[in-house]
Amino acid sequence: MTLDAATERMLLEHVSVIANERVAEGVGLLVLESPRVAHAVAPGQFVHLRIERDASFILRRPFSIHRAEGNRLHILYQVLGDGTRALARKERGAEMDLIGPLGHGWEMPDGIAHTLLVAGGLGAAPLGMLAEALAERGVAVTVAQGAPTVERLVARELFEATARRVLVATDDGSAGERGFVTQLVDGLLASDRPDVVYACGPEVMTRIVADQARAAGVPCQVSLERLMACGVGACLSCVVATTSGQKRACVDGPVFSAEDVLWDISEIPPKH
Amino acid sequence: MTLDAATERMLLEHVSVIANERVAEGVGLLVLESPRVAHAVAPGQFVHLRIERDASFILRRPFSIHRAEGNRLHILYQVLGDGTRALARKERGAEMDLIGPLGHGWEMPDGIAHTLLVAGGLGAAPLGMLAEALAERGVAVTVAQGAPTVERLVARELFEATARRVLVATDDGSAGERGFVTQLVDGLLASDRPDVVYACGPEVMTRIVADQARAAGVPCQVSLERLMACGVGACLSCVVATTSGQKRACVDGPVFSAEDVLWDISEIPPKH
Amino acid sequence: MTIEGSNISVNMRVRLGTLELRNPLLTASGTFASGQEYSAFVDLDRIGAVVTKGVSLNPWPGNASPRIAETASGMLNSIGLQNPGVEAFCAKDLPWLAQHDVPVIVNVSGHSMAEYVAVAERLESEPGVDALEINISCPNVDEGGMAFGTTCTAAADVTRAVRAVTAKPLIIKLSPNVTDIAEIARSVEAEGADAVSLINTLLGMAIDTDTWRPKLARGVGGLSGPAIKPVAVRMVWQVANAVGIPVVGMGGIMSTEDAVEFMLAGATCVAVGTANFVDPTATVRIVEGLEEYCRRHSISAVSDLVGAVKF
Amino acid sequence: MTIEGSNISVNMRVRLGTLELRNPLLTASGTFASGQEYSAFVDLDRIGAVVTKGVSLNPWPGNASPRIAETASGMLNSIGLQNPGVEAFCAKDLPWLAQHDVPVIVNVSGHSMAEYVAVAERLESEPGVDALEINISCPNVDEGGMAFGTTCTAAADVTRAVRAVTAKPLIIKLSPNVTDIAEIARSVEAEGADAVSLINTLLGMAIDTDTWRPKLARGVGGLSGPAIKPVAVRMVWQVANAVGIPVVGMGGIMSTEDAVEFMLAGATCVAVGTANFVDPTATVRIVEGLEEYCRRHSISAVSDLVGAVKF
Ligand SMILES: Cc1cc2nc3c(=O)[nH]c(=O)nc-3n(C[C@H](O)[C@H](O)[C@H](O)COP(=O)(O)OP(=O)(O)OC[C@H]3O[C@@H](n4cnc5c(N)ncnc54)[C@H](O)[C@@H]3O)c2cc1C
Ligand SMILES: Cc1cc2nc3c(=O)[nH]c(=O)nc-3n(C[C@H](O)[C@H](O)[C@H](O)COP(=O)(O)OP(=O)(O)OC[C@H]3O[C@@H](n4cnc5c(N)ncnc54)[C@H](O)[C@@H]3O)c2cc1C
Ligand SMILES: Cc1cc2nc3c(=O)[nH]c(=O)nc-3n(C[C@H](O)[C@H](O)[C@H](O)COP(=O)(O)O)c2cc1C
Ligand SMILES: Cc1cc2nc3c(=O)[nH]c(=O)nc-3n(C[C@H](O)[C@H](O)[C@H](O)COP(=O)(O)O)c2cc1C
Ligand code: FES
Ligand code: FES
Repeated sequence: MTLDAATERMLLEHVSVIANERVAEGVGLLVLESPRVAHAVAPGQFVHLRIERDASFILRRPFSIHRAEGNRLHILYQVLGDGTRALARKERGAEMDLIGPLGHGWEMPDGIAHTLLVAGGLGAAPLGMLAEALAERGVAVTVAQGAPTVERLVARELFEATARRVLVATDDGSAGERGFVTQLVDGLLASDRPDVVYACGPEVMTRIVADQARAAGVPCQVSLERLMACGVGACLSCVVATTSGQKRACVDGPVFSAEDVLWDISEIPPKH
Repeated sequence: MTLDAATERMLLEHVSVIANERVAEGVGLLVLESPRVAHAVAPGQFVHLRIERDASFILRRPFSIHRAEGNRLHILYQVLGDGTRALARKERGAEMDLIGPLGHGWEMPDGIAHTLLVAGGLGAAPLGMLAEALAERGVAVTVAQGAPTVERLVARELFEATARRVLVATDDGSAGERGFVTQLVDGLLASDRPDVVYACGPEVMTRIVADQARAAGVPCQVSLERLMACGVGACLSCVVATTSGQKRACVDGPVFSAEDVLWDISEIPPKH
Repeated sequence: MTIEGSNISVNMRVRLGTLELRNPLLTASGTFASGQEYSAFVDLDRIGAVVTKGVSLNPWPGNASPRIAETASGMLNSIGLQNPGVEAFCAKDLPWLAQHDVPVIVNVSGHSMAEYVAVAERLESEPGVDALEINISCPNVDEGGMAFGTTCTAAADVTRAVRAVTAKPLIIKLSPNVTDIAEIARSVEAEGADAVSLINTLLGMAIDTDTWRPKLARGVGGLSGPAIKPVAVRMVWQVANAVGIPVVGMGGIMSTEDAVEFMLAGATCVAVGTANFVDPTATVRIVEGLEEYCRRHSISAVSDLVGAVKF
Repeated sequence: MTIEGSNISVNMRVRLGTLELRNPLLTASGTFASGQEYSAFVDLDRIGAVVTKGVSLNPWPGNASPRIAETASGMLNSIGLQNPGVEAFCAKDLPWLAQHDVPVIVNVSGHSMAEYVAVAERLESEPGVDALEINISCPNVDEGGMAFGTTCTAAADVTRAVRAVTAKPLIIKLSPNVTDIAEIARSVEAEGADAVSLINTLLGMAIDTDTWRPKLARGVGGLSGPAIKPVAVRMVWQVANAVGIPVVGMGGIMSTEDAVEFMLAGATCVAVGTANFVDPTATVRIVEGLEEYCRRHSISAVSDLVGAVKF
C-alpha cells in the first residue's frame, strides 16, 4: 500500500477550514471540508484532529462530529488550552489532517418512539447529529440542556429545529430554570416516558443521569471523555472500567451503555 | 521598573509585519513596524527576533538590519530551518517581539574616502545600511557581491543606488564573473585603493577577504555569525576567539576588526 | 531492492544478532499494540519488525486513569503494562500477526524474575515469535519493571535467567533512568544478550496547577516524544561505543532525519513510538524516507550509516 | 508586601536556611551572568536573588564552538564553565552587584576537590556574597564537574570539604544524570548542606544529518528548557520528600504556572534559566505572576504552596 492508501481507506484525511467562528462564550464552531469522513460518520463518532505541526504540543485532539452535511463536518469546540486556542486562531483555508470517523457511536434501536437527550455544556456537541438522525426516523426527541449561563448555551437552533421540546437549566437562571440540568431529568422521565436516554456532559452529570434513568427503568447511553493519545485503540490511555472489563473509549466507546460503566470520578480529565 | 519599562528602554519591542515577500530564490524581505529600533539602530547592528510563541523551537533568531526607514526595519532573510520557515509564513499584521538594536556595528572612521564592501550571499544584509550611511557621508562605495546564481543575488537595487561600482560573481556565471567573489577583491584593492574593506558572508569567504586586505595593507572589518541564545552577552554561546581573548559576537561583535580575529573554521554555524 | 524512479538501489537490510530484517524500522513497544489497529494505516509488510505491547504471565489491569499527560514536545504515560497475559496473547495476537508478512518481536514484562522466565518459556515454542525484547525498564509498575534495569547485577541476573530458557534472539530493553547506561549494557552483553534497545521512557511528573493534583493518577510516569531525543541519542552513542552487540535506538523519532541521527550515533535499528500517535503512517513514512535519504547521499546500504558520526 | 489593585496582601518571603529572600524567584546559574546584561530588562530589586555564572579558581576558557544547539522545546549547551576566575569575579562582578539591592548567590565550579575549597575560601571574606551554590553537576567539563555529583561519596566529600571553610548558607546543586537523586540529596544534607538545588542539565547529544557531525563541538552537552520540566518536577518531588532542607527547583520554567508546579512539588525557591533567553523579562514576569496566582487562589503566603501537591 502506498501512503496515500491510508487516506484512501478514509481513515486519515487532509481537511481545510471552511469557517471558524465564535458561537457562544468561549465556544467556536469549526466547519471543515472533509468529504470522506462527512459521508462515513455516524452519530456519536469523533475525529482525532492534528491542529498544528511544529507546535510544542504534539498530540492530536479528539472532537465529536456535531453535524455532517454534504462534504462538511461541523465541530463545536470549547477553548480550553493550547490545542483549542490554536484551533480558535485557524482561518478559512487553513489545512489540517484528521483521523476518523472513530469510535462506537449512539445506538438507535428499532422501534423506539420517544427519546430524551441530556446535554451538559459541550455535551451538546455529539448529541446534535443524534437529534437530527432520530428526528429523520420520526422518533420523538426531547432535549434537556444545561449550561453555566445563557451566553454559554450552544446548538439551540439545531435542538429547536429537531426536538419536540427543549428544556433548559442554567446555573445562574439566565435561561430556563436556575440550577443543574439533572433537576429537569426526573420530571421528563415521568412525563415523557422515553424509551432511551442519551446523555453527554461532565462525568459528574452523566453519572447522575444514568442513576436517574436506572431508577426509572429506562435504558441509558452515555458518551464519555478520556485523555486519548492514539485514538485508534493501540495505546490504552483511554480506558473505561466496565462490567465486562476495561474498555477503550476510542474504539469500544466513546458511547457506552450506562449499565455497563463502573463509574470512577477520578478518571475525569483535568478541569480548566 | 514595571515590565513595560523594559520596552521603554527600547530593548524589547513588540513589532508588526508590514510586508513579507520573496525577493530572491529562498530569500524573503521582511518589513517590520518597529519605531524604537528603527530610530536607534546603527549599521551592522542586529535584532533578536521571537518568531513564534508556543512552537517547538524556543530560541530567538538573530537578524541584521538591512535598512531602516522611518519607523520601519527591513530584514533580508534566507529560509533555512524551522525559524525562517515560520518567518516566511508571516503575513501583514502578524505580531512578534524583538530585542534590539544589539551588538557593535561597522566602524566608519572620519576622513575615509574610498570603501570596498564585499558581500557573500546573505552577507549583503548587514552591508545595506552601511552602503547607505557611507554614501550619505559622501564616501565612495564599491561593492563586490557573490552568490551561487543570479536568482539568489539580493539587494541589487540598493547597491546600484548607493555604490559607485557594483561587481558581481556567481558560481555558475549566470551574473557577472563566473566563480567566487573573492576573485574580484584583489583587483579592486589594487584599482580602487580603498581606505577600508567591509566584509560579510560565509566565514570561509570572510577569512579570505581578510587575508587579501591584510596583504594589501588595508584595514578590514568583518561581521561574523555565531549561534546565539541570549543575544545580550549573558550566556557565552557566541564566543569569537580574538587576539584580546574570547569575545561575545552578540555584544563585542558581530563586527570585528579582521586583524583581531583568530580564525577557526570549526566555529561556523551548521550548514544547510 | 530497487527503488522506483531511481537507478541506485539501496540495501535496507540489517541484522539484529541472528535476526535479519528487511529494514531497520521497528515499532516501539506499547505504542503499536500488536499492529492490528495501525494496519488500517500502514502495510505491516513495509516495516522491519513489529515489537508488541508488553506481555506478562497473567492478565494485568494497569494503572488508574488519567494515564497520560501532554508535556512540552512530549507526553507522560503510566499505562502500567495493562495486557491480557501471555496465553491470551498467544491465542489472539500471534495468529493475527501470522497472517502478515512481518517479523514479530515480543516485548516481555515481568513483576518478578520468575515471571520474565515463565513468559519467555511459554513463548519459546511459538514459531510466530521471531525474537524477545525483555523490558527491564518500565517506570510504571511498582515491583519489578525498572528495578531490574537500574543495577548491573539485577540486569545481568534477568538476562542470564531468560537466556537460559530461550534460543530466540534476545534483546534487553534498557532504562535511561540510570547514572551509567553503558555499564548496564556491558553487563547484559556479558550474559548473552543479542542486542540492547534504548531508551525506555524517562521518569517524569506533571502537576495540575488548578487542581494541585498530579496529572497522572499514579503520580509519576514515563516521558516520551521529541523532548527526550537528545538524551536518547547521547545514550545510544555511549552504549554503541561500549558494546559489540547491535543497538536498537529510540526516543522521540518523528522524522527521517531523526532516524538517521540515531543510526549515525550507532543504532542498527530504530523504533518509532509516540510518533505513531501523531502520525499513524509514521513508520512507513520513515522507511520510505530512509531509502530516499540513502539515495540522495548515494549510500548503497543503510547499514553504512550505523555509527558513522564524525568527530 | 501589599499589592496594588488588591486588598489581599501576599507574603512572598521565603527562607533558604538562614538566608531570607523577598521572593522565591532566583536566576539559574549561567543563564543570567552576574545580572548586568539583564538589568537592562528587569530591575534586580524585584528578584529573590541573583545566582551568578559558575566561578572557578583560575580563568577558564570553556569549550570550542558551536556551544549550543536547539532541540525540541529545549536546547543543548556546552559552554564549559568559561569564566575569568574568582579574582576577576571579586574585582568586577561583586562591586557591580553591590550597587544593587539583591542578594547574591555565587555558583562555584571546580575541576577538583581542592578547587571547590579554594574558591569557597576566597569568597568567604566577601560581604557581598550571601550564599554559595556548589555545582557538582556540570556535564560540560572533563575532570570534575558532574563526576562529583553522581556518587553519594563524592557528593558528600565535596560538601564536607566546603562546609569546613564556609559559614555562608551552602547550597549543593545536584545532577539529574543519576539513578537515585534522593539518595545523593540525603548524603549532602548529612554533611551540612543548607539546601539543594536541582536540576542541572540532562546530558544530551544532537547530530547534524547533513554534515554527520555532532551539533556541539564537544559532542555532548546539557539539555535545558521546557523539554526537561517533567523530569525536573519529578526529581524535585522525590528530593523534597527525602530531605528536610529546602529545595531550589528548576528545569524548563517558562511561566508562572511552571513555577507554581515546582513549588507544589516541594520547591521552596524556583530558578529561571533558559527562559531568560526567550523572554529577557521572564524573571520579573514570573515574580509578578506568582503574586497574582496567590491572590487569585487567596493564598496569603507563597510558601503555602511548597509541597502542597495532593494525592
Ligand atoms: C471522544 C471525545 C470527543 C470530544 N468531543 C469534543 C467536542 O465535540 N467539543 C469539545 O469542545 N471538546 C470535545 N472533547 C474534549 C476535547 O478533546 C478537549 O477539550 C481538548 O482535547 C482540549 O485540548 P486543549 O489543548 O485545548 O486542552 P489542554 O488541556 O491543553 O490539553 C492537554 C491534553 O489533555 C487532553 N484533554 C484535555 N481536556 C480533555 C477532555 N475533556 N477530554 C479529552 N482530552 C482532553 C488534550 O487532548 C491534550 O492531550 C472530546 C473529547 C473526547 C475524548
Ligand atoms: C548577528 C547575526 C546576524 C544575522 N543576520 C542575518 C540576516 O540578516 N539574514 C539571514 O538570513 N540570516 C542572518 N543570520 C543568520 C540567521 O540567524 C540564521 O539563518 C537563522 O537563525 C536560522 O534559523 P532557522 O530556524 O531557520 O534555522 P535552524 O538551523 O533551524 O536554526 C537552529 C538554531 O541554529 C541557529 N542558527 C542556524 N544557522 C545560523 C547562523 N547562520 N547564524 C546564527 N545562528 C544560526 C538558529 O538561530 C537556531 O538557534 C544572522 C546571524 C547572526 C548571528
Ligand atoms: C503509551 C506508551 C506505552 C508504552 N509501553 C511500553 C511497554 O509496554 N514496554 C516497553 O518496553 N516500552 C513501552 N513504552 C516505551 C516505548 O517503547 C519507547 O521506549 C519510548 O516511548 C521512547 O520512544 P518514543 O519517544 O518514540 O515514544 C511505552 C511508551 C508509550 C508512550
Ligand atoms: C547556557 C547555560 C549555561 C549554564 N551554566 C551553568 C553554570 O555555570 N553552573 C550551573 O550550576 N548551571 C549552569 N547551567 C544550568 C542551569 O543553571 C539550569 O540548572 C538548567 O539550565 C535547567 O534550568 P532551565 O531549564 O530553566 O534552563 C547552565 C545552563 C545553560 C542553558
Ligand atoms: S486513545 Fe489509544 S487506546 Fe484509546
Ligand atoms: S548570545 Fe549569549 S552571550 Fe552572545
